[in-house]
Amino acid sequence: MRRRWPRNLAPDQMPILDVQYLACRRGGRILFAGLDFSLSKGEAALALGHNGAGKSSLLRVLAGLIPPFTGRILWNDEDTRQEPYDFRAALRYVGHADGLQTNLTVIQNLRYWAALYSAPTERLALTDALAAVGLDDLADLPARMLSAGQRRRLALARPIATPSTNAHTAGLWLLDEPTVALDRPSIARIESAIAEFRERGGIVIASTNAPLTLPGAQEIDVSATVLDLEDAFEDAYA
Amino acid sequence: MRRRWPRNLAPDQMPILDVQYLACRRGGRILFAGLDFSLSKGEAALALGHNGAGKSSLLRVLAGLIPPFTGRILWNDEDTRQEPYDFRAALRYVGHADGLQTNLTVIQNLRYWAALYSAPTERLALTDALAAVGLDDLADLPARMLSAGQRRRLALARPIATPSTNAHTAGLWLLDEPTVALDRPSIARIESAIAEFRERGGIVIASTNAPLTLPGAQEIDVSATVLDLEDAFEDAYA
Amino acid sequence: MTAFWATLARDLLIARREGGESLLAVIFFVLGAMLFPLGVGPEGSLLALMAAGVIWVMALLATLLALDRLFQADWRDGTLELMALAPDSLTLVVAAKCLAHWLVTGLPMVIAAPIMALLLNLPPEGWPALLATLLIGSPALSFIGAICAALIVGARRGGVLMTLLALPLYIPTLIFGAGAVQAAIGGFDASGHLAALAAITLAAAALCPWAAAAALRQAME
Amino acid sequence: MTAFWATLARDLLIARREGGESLLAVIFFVLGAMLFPLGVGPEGSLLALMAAGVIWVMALLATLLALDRLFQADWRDGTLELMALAPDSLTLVVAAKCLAHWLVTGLPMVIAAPIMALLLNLPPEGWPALLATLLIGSPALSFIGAICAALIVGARRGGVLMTLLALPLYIPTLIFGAGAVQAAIGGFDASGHLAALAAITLAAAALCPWAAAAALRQAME
Amino acid sequence: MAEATASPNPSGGFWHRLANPARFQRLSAWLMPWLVLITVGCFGAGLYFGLYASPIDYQQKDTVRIMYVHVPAAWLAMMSYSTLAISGFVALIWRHPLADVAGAATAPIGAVFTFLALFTGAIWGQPTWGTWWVWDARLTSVLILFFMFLGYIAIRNAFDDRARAGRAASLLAVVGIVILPIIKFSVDWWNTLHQPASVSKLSGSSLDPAMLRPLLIMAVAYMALFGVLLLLRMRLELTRRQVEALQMARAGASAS
Ligand code: HEM
Ligand SMILES: Nc1ncnc2c1ncn2[C@@H]1O[C@H](COP(=O)(O)OP(=O)(O)OP(=O)(O)O)[C@@H](O)[C@H]1O
Ligand SMILES: Nc1ncnc2c1ncn2[C@@H]1O[C@H](COP(=O)(O)OP(=O)(O)OP(=O)(O)O)[C@@H](O)[C@H]1O
Ligand SMILES: [Mg+2]
Ligand SMILES: [Mg+2]
Repeated sequence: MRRRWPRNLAPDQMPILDVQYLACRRGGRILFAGLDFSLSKGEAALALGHNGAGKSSLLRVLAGLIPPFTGRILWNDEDTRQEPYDFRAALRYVGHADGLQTNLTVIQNLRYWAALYSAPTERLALTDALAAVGLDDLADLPARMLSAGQRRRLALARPIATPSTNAHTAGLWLLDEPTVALDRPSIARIESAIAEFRERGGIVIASTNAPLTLPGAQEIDVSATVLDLEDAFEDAYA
Repeated sequence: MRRRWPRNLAPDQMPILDVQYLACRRGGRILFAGLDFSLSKGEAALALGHNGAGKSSLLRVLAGLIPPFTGRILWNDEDTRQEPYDFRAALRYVGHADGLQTNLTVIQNLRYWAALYSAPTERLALTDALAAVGLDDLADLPARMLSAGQRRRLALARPIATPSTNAHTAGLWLLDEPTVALDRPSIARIESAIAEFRERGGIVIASTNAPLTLPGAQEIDVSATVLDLEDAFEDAYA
Repeated sequence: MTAFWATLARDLLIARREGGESLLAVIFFVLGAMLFPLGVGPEGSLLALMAAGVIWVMALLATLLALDRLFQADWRDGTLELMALAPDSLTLVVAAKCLAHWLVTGLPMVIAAPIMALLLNLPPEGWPALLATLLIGSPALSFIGAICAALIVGARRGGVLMTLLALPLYIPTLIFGAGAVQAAIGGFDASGHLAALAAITLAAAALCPWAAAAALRQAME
Repeated sequence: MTAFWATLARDLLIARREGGESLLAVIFFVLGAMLFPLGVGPEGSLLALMAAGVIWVMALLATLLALDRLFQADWRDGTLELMALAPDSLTLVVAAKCLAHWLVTGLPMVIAAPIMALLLNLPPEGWPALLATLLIGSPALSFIGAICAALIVGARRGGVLMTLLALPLYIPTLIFGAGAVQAAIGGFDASGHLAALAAITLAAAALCPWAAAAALRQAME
Repeated sequence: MAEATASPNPSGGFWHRLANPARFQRLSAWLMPWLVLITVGCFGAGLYFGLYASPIDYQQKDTVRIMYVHVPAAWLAMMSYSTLAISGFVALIWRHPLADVAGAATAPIGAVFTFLALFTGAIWGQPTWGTWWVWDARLTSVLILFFMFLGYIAIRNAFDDRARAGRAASLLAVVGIVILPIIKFSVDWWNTLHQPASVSKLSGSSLDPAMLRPLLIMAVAYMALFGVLLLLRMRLELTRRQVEALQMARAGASAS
């Protein structure tokens, strides 16, 4: 059931991210198998599924934090496990954990991330990103004092503040439950930030149970794909 | 602006929980002030407000974890700070933190809570509570292996498993963002559990940004109440 | 009272689940003591002179090492709030945690003491005194430490405060403990020291849980 | 390379923000050593014999104490994932963290060493050797420890593993370090020991960050 | 670190073919009886020559006979650790499932042999040196080796994710290899109470042949024993993993 892509498409139709026959195994269990989809410039996908289906795991596999059990992930036709560097330059991952250092101020946290992903670290650039999630007036508060939703918003400021350093793509955002604990206005802000990113040709994959609207996003139902499990097994032990 | 309750009401109209002129101060800021509401048997309230408004803080004040800046909280006409014991016997608080010991199994966690709140600890009783949140078949999994939503559901099984030990009331649930990271079916389960609790005369106060429907719940807009701040101040320093 | 037994059972269960983690103290105790001959040099005579002191100091440090985890974990994951809001008094819960801590760290040290005595060739006259002092004195270390552990909950500079606060409080125990062993080796009567140790332990067991509980309530505001 | 400097700056900033926490090691170092006169008894002669060994052993234990926090915190709050997914190689980040760790724990110990030498009346001939060995040897402790800290990330029994894994790897450093001081006191030439120490440190600095980074990638799977 | 994808595809080569668990089970089943035979035989002969038919040392008297238990135990202790390190290396680089199993199986055996070396050594030390224990470089380094085996076992049990535990443990074993030269040459680098190599010297052995023969026989016996135990434990481990895999698959079908 491998799908190959006809290489005679118009360049902006060509899939940037091509996921082939992906399976993930955790704690000795196959969570999903035979997952097969691809996204090209400006497209988005929503990972859906009940609690424990494997949405977070899917995003971790895509990010390269967990090796896939079977299958592969192509970025610009390169396997992301063989050549991770181009991919990482374009990849921005926001997991369940916000990754805040609670003893640093909001802007100090953001500044470190920016430096880590070799993005501009001037206060101006950073406050722009904070403004995009509505935290600009808390910039100098210790992260310890942030409320649940405020922490989440700071985490979401990271991809906004660190544009892809990979010349020929706007990059890929992997967002795990981005809108958890966010209030309506914040959700709206995030949605517009995502839209703006897709405008520039960025690709977004988000997992969510909370309300989040990504116009024209294809839906990946994680729980559905466990069906052809034997398939994955024999593939692994062939 | 103090409201006093006419004492000639029918007993089940009488307010069980009576919050008077409550104010909370954190990190040197007044979050809300002059908060004034009361709930009687089977009633519910929703704490609303933008991120950082002070919903979680309100619930912590009500639970008695943070002393109020001004005002007082009456439970059956007793100030909960003077006589906390009756109140605690009836109080069940579920905060942002799930309070799981990740090295214990799901049911071991629940059993400890049950023992701590002197509720029945037989496996049967516990699995009933787990079934109510749809975790019964994960009972013997280490909590470490739970997904975000599964953890949240386990935390919510706690009030269900530990009924009020206070003879004459069904108790009070304080739920901070109960539905965070939950999928639709789980949300439905929680809502029905709450409804059933209110049937028995329980009182529920929940804070939420996510979708949660409590029929006939009065809404407490935390962010709105900061207005009469001077009022609170002069009250405090009178 | 249920809260007491429930908490004791829980902490012991966790210790079993975490396997070695609970034995951290005793392994640190043994390995640490093993370092001295390497550092100081192998002459048996010199070792014999240091043995009692080294063993007791390592017991102190080992207890300290395990202590700062006593409430921190429960605080971070929110369990502490549940304990504080439970109908039974927090003091009972704290006492249970102290007892559990001693059972999984203090007791193994007492049991491991003979090995150390052998490795550091402590004179035979010292052996009974060593075991007695450790058995009587080590609970005090857990109880006194609990106060400090409670004080540092949520504090940003946990570990350092822990050390700063606890070590001074430990010094009397150390002096009487090591002193008793030295006395026994020197052929004197150590019963005085032992009595003092017992007094310290009893006082600690009576007062510390209450103080620690108070400190924890503060920590959660 | 930006990742290196950024991480170094960040960890130092955190250390400053956390104030004492970062000085935990050195305070443990001094206070711990102060216990020995109390435990062993105040005879200056005996202390002088033990001094070098005690100081070096306490340096080991103190380093160990702070180490298990090296990656655990970043792992729990998810920062480690961000580091691993950054374009620059994780090895650089790890090296930066090791360096920062040494700057906030190792270096203060070197500076505090004279105090300890005074307290434990180390013979004057030993002083230069003591400072030299600590300065040359302590970085090795941070680097070697980093491997163990990386190995135990996410483990159920963090602390115990840390001690059990690291101490054996520390022993050569200890032997050469304390040995050099003893030699200097005895009036022998300590340059051989110092050379060995330097070799250990260089090898550790070259290999450990790479190994630790590998271990961390494993940890996140 | 080579980030091979998780799906193992045996691509020819002896080791690869051996790495296939089923084939290994067959091979080991065939090998087992022979190894057992060698073990029993050599132990019989070795103990006979060692305890009866060999001269007593002119100064140590009969206590010298401890040598026939002590020395091979010490050798095996070191050999076990090299096995551990090698299997760890293979497990890390080529991700052979079998190498991981080998490591897991070796550690406890190594710990036992090390303990034996320590124990017999201590017993020997009492009459010859007049003390059970001295902090001499050789003795200390072996004690450290013992702790390293413990550390390996501990880290293997420290994670619920078997694969993760295996990788961490393998890495540890590889890093710890430095201990071996220290043990081996401790007697030459530092002046120790313990005597330097007299059997395993490059320039021929300096030991009375009448003592050398039984010693070598015992060495063979120990190695055969090591082989037997290793194969047994590996087969056990493999079977257990297969069972667990089946259980997990079933759990996966039911859970969530
Ligand atoms: C706990 C105490 C001891 C330990 C840990 C120990 C350890 C070892 C080790 C690791 C070896 C192998 C050396 C090599 O292969 O190069 C060895 C060999 C040997 N040991 Fe011991 N030993 C101990 C006590 C003793 C004692 C008390 C004696 C007798 C006085 C002794 C006599 C020997 C001899 C004769 C060899 C063979 C050396 C050779 O020819 O290679 N050992 N021991
Ligand atoms: N560290 C782990 N080890 C073993 N199994 C795990 C681990 N983490 C998660 N799992 C299992 O993997 C499954 C999927 O977890 P995951 O977090 O991907 O679910 P999810 O779709 O994100 O759920 P949620 O919507 O609650 O976040 C869960 O059933 C869980 O039991
Ligand atoms: N530990 C603290 N110390 C000082 N100030 C704090 C602390 N925790 C929270 N705050 C402040 O209190 C305010 C309210 O926090 P709280 O968590 O109650 O908000 P919330 O309404 O729950 O927001 P959310 O919807 O994001 O959970 C926040 O603005 C925050 O800055
Ligand atoms: Mg998830
Ligand atoms: Mg909140």
